[in-house]
Amino acid sequence: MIILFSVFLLALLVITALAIVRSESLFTAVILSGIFSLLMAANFFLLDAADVALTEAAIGAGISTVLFLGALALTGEQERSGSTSRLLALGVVTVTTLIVIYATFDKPRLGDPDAPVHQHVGPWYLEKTPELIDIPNAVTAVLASFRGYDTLGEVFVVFTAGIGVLFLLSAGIARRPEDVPPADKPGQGLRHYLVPRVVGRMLIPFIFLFGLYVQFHGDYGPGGGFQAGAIVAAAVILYALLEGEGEALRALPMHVLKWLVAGGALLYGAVGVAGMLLGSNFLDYSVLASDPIAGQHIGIILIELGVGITVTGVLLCVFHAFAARGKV
Amino acid sequence: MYYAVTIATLITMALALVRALLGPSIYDRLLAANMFGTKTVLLLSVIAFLYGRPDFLDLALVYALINFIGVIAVLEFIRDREDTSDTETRTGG
Amino acid sequence: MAMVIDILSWILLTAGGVFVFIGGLGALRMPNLYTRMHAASLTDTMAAVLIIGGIMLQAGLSLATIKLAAILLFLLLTSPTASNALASAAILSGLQPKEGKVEPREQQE
Amino acid sequence: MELLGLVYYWAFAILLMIGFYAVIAKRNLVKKLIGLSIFQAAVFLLYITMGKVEGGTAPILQDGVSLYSNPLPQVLILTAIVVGISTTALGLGIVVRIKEEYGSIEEGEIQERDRQ
Repeated sequence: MIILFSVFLLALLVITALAIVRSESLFTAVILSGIFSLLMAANFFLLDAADVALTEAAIGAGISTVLFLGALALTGEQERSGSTSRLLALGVVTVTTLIVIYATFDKPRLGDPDAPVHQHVGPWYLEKTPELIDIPNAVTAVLASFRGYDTLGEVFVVFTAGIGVLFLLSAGIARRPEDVPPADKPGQGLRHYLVPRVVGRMLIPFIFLFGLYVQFHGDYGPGGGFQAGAIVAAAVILYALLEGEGEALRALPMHVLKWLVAGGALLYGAVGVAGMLLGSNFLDYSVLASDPIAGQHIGIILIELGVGITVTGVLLCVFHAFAARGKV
Repeated sequence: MYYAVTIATLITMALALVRALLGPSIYDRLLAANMFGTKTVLLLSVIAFLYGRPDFLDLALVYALINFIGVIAVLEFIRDREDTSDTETRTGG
Repeated sequence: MAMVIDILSWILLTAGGVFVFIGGLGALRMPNLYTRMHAASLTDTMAAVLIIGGIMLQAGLSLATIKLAAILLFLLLTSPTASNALASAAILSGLQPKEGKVEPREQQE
Repeated sequence: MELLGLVYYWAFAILLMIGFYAVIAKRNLVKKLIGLSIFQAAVFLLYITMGKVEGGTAPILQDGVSLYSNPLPQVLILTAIVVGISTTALGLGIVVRIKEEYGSIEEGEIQERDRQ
């Protein structure tokens, strides 16, 4: 029965994707992308990937829409029609689709426990997680401890992307709270929508609280630094939307955000170096406490914190870079 | 019984998607997107119980909390756009 | 006792499913934005109350019930707010409910 | 019923190519980025599909459950989603700069300007 639900959701997903590509208005495409993300999260959830679905939810529900809209405000929202080599492109795409679909007939069936993917490392992680790390969430264990190097790399990619956006667009952002220009008119933010402002203000503390819950509950349930970073960033972005971007910059100024961006990545690296100084390998947390398992717990909490801080910082920096650019 | 609710929710999601595709105005699409969000929350809560893992309700909670941001962002964008087009007509005309 | 709770939760879930469906139908079939919004937002809140109420009865007293209560609370806060913001934005942009003229700028004051 | 197990892969193939079509055929740079994110989502779907185990449950260990889906693809995709949004933001930043320099984000017009 559940497989039928999945097929239905996949059909909706394909229809949405087609509509996104076909729509002339980029604005419509962005709204439909929001729906696409919701469908994607539902699919991930049906495929037992609760952590991934949570990440998609945290990113797709607000932040990606906000970023695309920020870019559209600066570039214009109407696509000019006319794609030159349309038939050629369609031909290439159709042929490739058919080839890929043909290839799928050799793939293992969905959920086949004997599939090659499930023969190597995966089962080992599941087996060793209770023994070596002793937290219920195997995804967090693999992410933070077994494959800590990978995650360190990803954090640095996020960091680099944030720095890149700041290089490209940061000219207009006020650096210190004193530099934030006063609201140029009383209608700044969503002031004339009274109801969303009141309700939004009420929600912001809960979103923060939930972000912290996701951050620190990541060992036991779905969650962790990546998701929590996105949720906290979403809370601040909501504040910026309701009260005006300047207010958000006054509350969390740019120089603090830059420290967050660098500080999170540094914290992650420092945990690794601490392991080395205590006489073990880089990113081996077992030596952080006298008991190896307690050491693992400390290490995971610290590096998840680093991830969360960097992700929050980068997403907010990017948001402010786009928002401030429009006012120059 | 969860199945019946899931099916109803899925069908409604399809109907909302049709509305989002038809438009005609941007507000219709936005209404459909918002509706889609609430339906997803319901779907995820029901499926969490269908799977017997109620600890995954966190996911529905995220959507319940931050789905709203998308709508607010789009409205803010529309308002900004109208403000600038107003100033353009005022200075230009 | 368990039987009564089961039946009660089934009734709630079925009613919720019906409301969800009616809302979807209304959002698709109604003639203009405001009537669509009426169908969608009214049934949205009702359906959420019924469905989540039904699941809460099944969950019994546990952490899940508290989370469900939180979900319900936030849905009941955000969903009507979004509808309200949407309707007011649509009015301000000059989209007419049905008949009679409202100057878009007059409304803003 | 046997073929139902392949539907996920087909959806992956179709989504991948829808995204690819947007990247190669559309001339608007923002639209290309949207296409790229659909492409990306398709790859995410493929990975997560491969991690699923029939009868298993999400890899959050629980007493009394012995069969779990593979956590490794989930870890890879979880980080890839956040990396994806950051790199998309970088791409959008570049598009905004192009708009400021060239006054357009349509590929043809940009090449026109370059030839002048």
